[in-house]
Amino acid sequence: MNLDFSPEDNAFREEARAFLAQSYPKELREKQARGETLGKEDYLSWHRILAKKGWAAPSWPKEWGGTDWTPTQKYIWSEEQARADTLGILPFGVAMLAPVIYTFGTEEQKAKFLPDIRDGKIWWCQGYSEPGAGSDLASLKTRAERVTGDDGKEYYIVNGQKTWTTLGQHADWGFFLVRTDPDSKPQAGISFLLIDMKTPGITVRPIITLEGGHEVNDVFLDNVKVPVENRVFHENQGWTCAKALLAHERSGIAGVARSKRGLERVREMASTELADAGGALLADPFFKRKVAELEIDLTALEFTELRTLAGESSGKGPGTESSILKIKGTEIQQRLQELALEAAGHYGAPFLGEGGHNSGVGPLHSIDTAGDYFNGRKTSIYGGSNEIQRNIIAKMVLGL
Amino acid sequence: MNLDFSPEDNAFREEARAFLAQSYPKELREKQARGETLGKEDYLSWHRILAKKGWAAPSWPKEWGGTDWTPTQKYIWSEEQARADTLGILPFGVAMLAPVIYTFGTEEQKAKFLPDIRDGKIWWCQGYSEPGAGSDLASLKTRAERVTGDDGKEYYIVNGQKTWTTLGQHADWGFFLVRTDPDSKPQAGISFLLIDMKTPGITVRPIITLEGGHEVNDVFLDNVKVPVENRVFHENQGWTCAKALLAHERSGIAGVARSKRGLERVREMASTELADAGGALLADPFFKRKVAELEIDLTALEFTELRTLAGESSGKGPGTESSILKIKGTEIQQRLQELALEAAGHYGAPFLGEGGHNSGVGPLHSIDTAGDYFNGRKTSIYGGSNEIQRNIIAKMVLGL
Amino acid sequence: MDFSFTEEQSMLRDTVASYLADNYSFDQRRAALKAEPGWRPQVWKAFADELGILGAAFSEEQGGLGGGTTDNMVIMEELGKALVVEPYLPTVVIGGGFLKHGKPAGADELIGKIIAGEAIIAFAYAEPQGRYTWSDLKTTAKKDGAGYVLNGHKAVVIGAPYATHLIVTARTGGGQRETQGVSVFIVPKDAKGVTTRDYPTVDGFRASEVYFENVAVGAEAMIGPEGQALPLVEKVMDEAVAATCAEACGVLRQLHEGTVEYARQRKQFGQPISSFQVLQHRMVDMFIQLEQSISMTYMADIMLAGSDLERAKGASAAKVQIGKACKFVGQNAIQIHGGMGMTDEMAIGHYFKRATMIEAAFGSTDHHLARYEILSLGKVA
Amino acid sequence: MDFSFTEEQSMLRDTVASYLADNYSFDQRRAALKAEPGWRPQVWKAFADELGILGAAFSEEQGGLGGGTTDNMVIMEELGKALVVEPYLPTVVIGGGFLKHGKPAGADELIGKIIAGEAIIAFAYAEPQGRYTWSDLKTTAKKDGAGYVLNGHKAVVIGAPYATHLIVTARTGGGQRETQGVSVFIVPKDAKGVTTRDYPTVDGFRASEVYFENVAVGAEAMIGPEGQALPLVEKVMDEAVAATCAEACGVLRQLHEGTVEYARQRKQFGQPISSFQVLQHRMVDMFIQLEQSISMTYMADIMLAGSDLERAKGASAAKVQIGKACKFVGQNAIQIHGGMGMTDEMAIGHYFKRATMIEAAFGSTDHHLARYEILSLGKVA
Repeated sequence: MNLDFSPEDNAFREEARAFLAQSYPKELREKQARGETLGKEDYLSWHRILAKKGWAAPSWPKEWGGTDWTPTQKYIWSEEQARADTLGILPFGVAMLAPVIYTFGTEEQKAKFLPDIRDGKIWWCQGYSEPGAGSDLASLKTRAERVTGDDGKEYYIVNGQKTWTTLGQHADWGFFLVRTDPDSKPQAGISFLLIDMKTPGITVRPIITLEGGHEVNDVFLDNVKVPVENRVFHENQGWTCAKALLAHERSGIAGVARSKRGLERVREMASTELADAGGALLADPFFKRKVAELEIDLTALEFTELRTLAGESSGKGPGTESSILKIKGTEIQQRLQELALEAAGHYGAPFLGEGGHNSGVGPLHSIDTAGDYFNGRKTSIYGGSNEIQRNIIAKMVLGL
Repeated sequence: MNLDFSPEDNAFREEARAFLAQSYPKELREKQARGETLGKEDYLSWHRILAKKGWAAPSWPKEWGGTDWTPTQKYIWSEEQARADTLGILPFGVAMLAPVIYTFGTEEQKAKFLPDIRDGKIWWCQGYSEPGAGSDLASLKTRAERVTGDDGKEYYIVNGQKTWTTLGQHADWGFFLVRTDPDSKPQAGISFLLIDMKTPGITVRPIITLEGGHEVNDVFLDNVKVPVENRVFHENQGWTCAKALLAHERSGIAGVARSKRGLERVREMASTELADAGGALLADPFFKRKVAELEIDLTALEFTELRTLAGESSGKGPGTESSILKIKGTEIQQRLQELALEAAGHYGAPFLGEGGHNSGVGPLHSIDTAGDYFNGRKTSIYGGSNEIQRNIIAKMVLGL
Repeated sequence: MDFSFTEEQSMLRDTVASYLADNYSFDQRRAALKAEPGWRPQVWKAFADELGILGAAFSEEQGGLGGGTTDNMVIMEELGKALVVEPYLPTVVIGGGFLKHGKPAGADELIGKIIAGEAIIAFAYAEPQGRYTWSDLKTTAKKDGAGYVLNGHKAVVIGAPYATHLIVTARTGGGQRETQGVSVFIVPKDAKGVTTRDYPTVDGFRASEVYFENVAVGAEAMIGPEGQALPLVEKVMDEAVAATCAEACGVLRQLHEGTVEYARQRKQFGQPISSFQVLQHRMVDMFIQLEQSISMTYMADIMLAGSDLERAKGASAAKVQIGKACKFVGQNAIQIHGGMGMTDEMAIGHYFKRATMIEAAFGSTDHHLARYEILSLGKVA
Repeated sequence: MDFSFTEEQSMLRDTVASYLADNYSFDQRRAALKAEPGWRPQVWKAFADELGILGAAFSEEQGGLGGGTTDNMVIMEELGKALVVEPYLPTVVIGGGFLKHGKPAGADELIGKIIAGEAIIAFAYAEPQGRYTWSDLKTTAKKDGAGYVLNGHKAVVIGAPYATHLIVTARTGGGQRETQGVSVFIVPKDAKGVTTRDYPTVDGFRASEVYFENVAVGAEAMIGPEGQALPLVEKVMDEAVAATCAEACGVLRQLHEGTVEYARQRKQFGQPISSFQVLQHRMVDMFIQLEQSISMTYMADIMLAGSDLERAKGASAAKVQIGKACKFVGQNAIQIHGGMGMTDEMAIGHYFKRATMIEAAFGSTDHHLARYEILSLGKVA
């Protein structure tokens, strides 16, 4: 039992660190420092650099561009990225859709989609949730009826509404769960379709979230015509794909490395903010204790994740470890946001909108602390709410 | 909106304080100070002094010995008792059984039992819970079959087992819920019987609780013959009595005055115990904060109780305010016990048994802190567990 | 002991509630906040003329209705229920408080204007470095002839964009954090040398950074004793805290009721989510927090009439309870609403934002815990 | 990175588990605790001879099996599962730790006796005034010729009634709370001038107040450097903390599994109480606490091999997690068991009592939080 890294691991760490130092775009770093809202190109530019290095999709099968890294190397890579405070690759294509395609897709689909996903050429969005469904995903109502087109080819005509589609405003393509057999049980009769977002009949409408941001969208589908060859896996068996995708959605959900960086930020912030008593806020016994308790809880989460990676944990079904990681990971993220808002004091209140970081109102580190806190409430709701995760553990692990 | 006391109230407070100072038995006070286990006579002696003063049963109807005090006077009386750190009158007779008798009993029953209850002449115990029933009281199985005796009189023959009978080892009489009609629904078919504990066929067996104390008992009933005139209210309608009794059981459950005294004790204890840093434990910022938070929560509980007394609260059914008071009251008592154990440090560990207060092991205030903490876990379990109380609020107040 | 409201107070509550029901829907509020000036002067005018509530807490000699802090509490709870942004708290509770207790020369005249809806006050007390220590002041007021000259920067002054007057704390002597040397001034917002940087707040108010550059005021601008005004500030602050607790009770009530209502209607896995025991108990715990908050608000109101110690302990204890309740009830209201709670369209998120800002208003939970500790347990035990 | 156990360690675990399953039932334990001497020397003998586990953590040169702290962890978790009172922790973990790291003259001989089950050690460190500050010592060791004379009173020395030797912290110089001047001695319990007042503890151990009155020891009784032994004490204490965390994992596992099992069988309102969602989620949270505790125990064990700072941070962080878990899991195990959990007859209450005592063992949760803070965040930030 040890945490020692092999010489190969250490060499890998050096390589990763040097690569990040050299290759991370300067303009992007500056935008991040100024707190600017990032656009589509910001995300894709970094994705393309990683693709060029061959590191855009480490977990994929080697033949499609995976790296065959050991769990330790993956751990090192996530640590180094957090240390360098880089953007992450958006999960929709690389982490969520691709495993479905390379597991369930046809050779044609693999060849058509995987390289573009890996290389950051197209932006994918997710068409899972529907209004009123929440964590009860299988209750979806969006209908896809099979027809033969005027061209003699087979199509699905899709009608319905999807919601909570993250960053859908930028999407080139989306993967959708649709109901192809309305008469069977909720989880049967679902198919998994890839849809070009430029197809006529698709409307993307912003949902403004409570902190004022535009991150998620409603997607309306009105007689959208989708070629049958864009269905992944068998008709009416899309739920199999959906489950596999959800399991991948939760991997990395613990966010340990990012939370470590977040904790550092709170410590920095609390070193300059003043406490009531006059000294640094971080010297205030109660603020300091909250930081210490968070740090300890984060260590517990980290070692639980490490045990999971090492296969030594008591999960008894797929996704059960990830339920613990999701619950504790999101709780820690939310506590970090609470602490930052608390540290901001009076300057948590201003709502400065776009360009707020150049407003000169309050210290830079206080800007948007309230917005981050408000927005962060979503993490215990989405991806299966934390209550649903507890239901999963109760059923799958405790057998209740 | 004010907390002002009228001149009459202030005069009453003076009277109560003087009476307590003069009349509380010195031997009893000394035994309490030494931490000795108190016996039957200790409780009854003080009960009898109160009865002589006419204050043993303030809430009863005036004709049977009630005092007609205003809610403010009752509040003052409970405050003064806690201030003087007196024993309470045991609730079984005065607070629990008597309201059932004066509400549902016959004139003969009132005349036979109420004066003795009031004057502390007999010790009552409760025969409600049964093994395996827990908070599901109505599932009781103890059977009472009606027979005509050799003397031509009507009797019930009672067979079954009761449990958690508090201080039953001292009891002269008990009030029992028994099933007189096994074929009806759980809450129907129950009758309420008064049983002389000297009746042949009754065995009282101690239950030792986890801290090593003997407070509760199993009571076995083996062909116990009970005259029909000892049934209160109609046959098969004992549940009506039971519910009324339970409502009274919860009155005063908040225990505000006693917890105030408990908080003082913790403060005293933490003023002499030393913190890691060397000063008084009460000067340790974190211990101090726990005391402060407890004090604030106790104030909230106090004012919620005062609002309830004043009728200004949002309870929508009988017992709903008392559910809040029970939950918060027991939580506060348990936190006080946690704090005392924490303050005791190493000296929380010794198990010194009877005479522990004279053992010289550790400071006097540390003796039994662990036992009190262990024993105190019962308060969130009995009288309808705190989970059941939340079910009650969900149903009765929130309409869920 | 008396926990009841007078007939006048009950009428006051009904008057405010019924006006807001008709004139302060979520959509009306939303539209007003998005437009300029970010509040509705006509609502304020209605408060003054139609409802006559701006004088509720002033004595009859001052032209008011003879009420006091309990009337403020009744009004603030109703304002909280509708998330009203119009400046009752800074104008009547705080401004009125300073004028009533500090009794400066022109007090009665200004109170008359407040009651008539003509004077609107913002309280400029916080400074960028000061956190919640009200005596931590870099703003100075230097004696200049009979008057004073003010210089300094006040942070996040709520309601300043629509105020006619600013009440300002400034140092006439003493070191930056000393309790001695604190004075209070009332300054017309259009005085020469006052500049502001205005912005909205996350909970829908408007606020400003306020800069004083050689702002000359007369001797009559001073409220309370020169250099000895900290006790006055504390007293008014405690009244503001109690009023904010009452507002919070209104906010918490809506958060709780809105959540129960939503949970009853929202179905998942084929049944209303209100049937899930975990959510039932969560809503029960929210309810208990609400009830405890109401109790503590009554307590704080009663204690405002007590000694300085009772008043301060009462206000801080209440603020601790309210701060915890705002966090617990607010977070769980969003959690139970799920994705819908995250949208700007639903009212619940706006109640959550206000509840969150109340946590820190006039001192965070930790600040008031520390203050309570010193008052109750002493600096060293 | 490696989180696996060696084959030897897995065998060790099985050996201990299977012996305890056969010889350490709840009833057997209960009977032994009620009788004198309050423990079972035959169990200890079996540990030494039959199982051979007392040497698991000693090097082969010392006559052991060549294991280390991880072996202690494996054994302690199993001892925790069965609530074993026999003194593995004070004898092997603490006594063995002092002998291994301090290397006093007779170390190897005494280690031999430990492995053979002939020497049993108790650690006399706490003092009535000292709480969890290990340098707060009134016990003195005065130089007397080549040796020392000990005087003082040690509080709640766990296992002292059945120990053959006492390891004692005492002051050879410095003021009462100074880090300098702390020395460590090993004293035969039957040395002249040693008296004890024995009693059981609430969790089934036996302990003593130990009094030293002019107890003369030779120079060879000293372990570690004179007056500079506090770092040695801290190191051994951290090993004791890590071992106690492992024991706690065993205790927590039983509390959790026992509760799940009970909830499945126990019916109320016509259904097993395990079907109530509130209790399901409670048991999930207990499970999460258990898993986090296991993770932190592994972490602490790994860090024991690191620098002094890593070791100390690791032990304190783990103890904080374990302390919180003991409280949460213990209290809820009793709550879910209801009245049955309150009885002395059921095992669950005894696990709860041990879990509660572990909360304070070798420093409370607050103590280790404070220690961690200083190590991680510095005294002043």
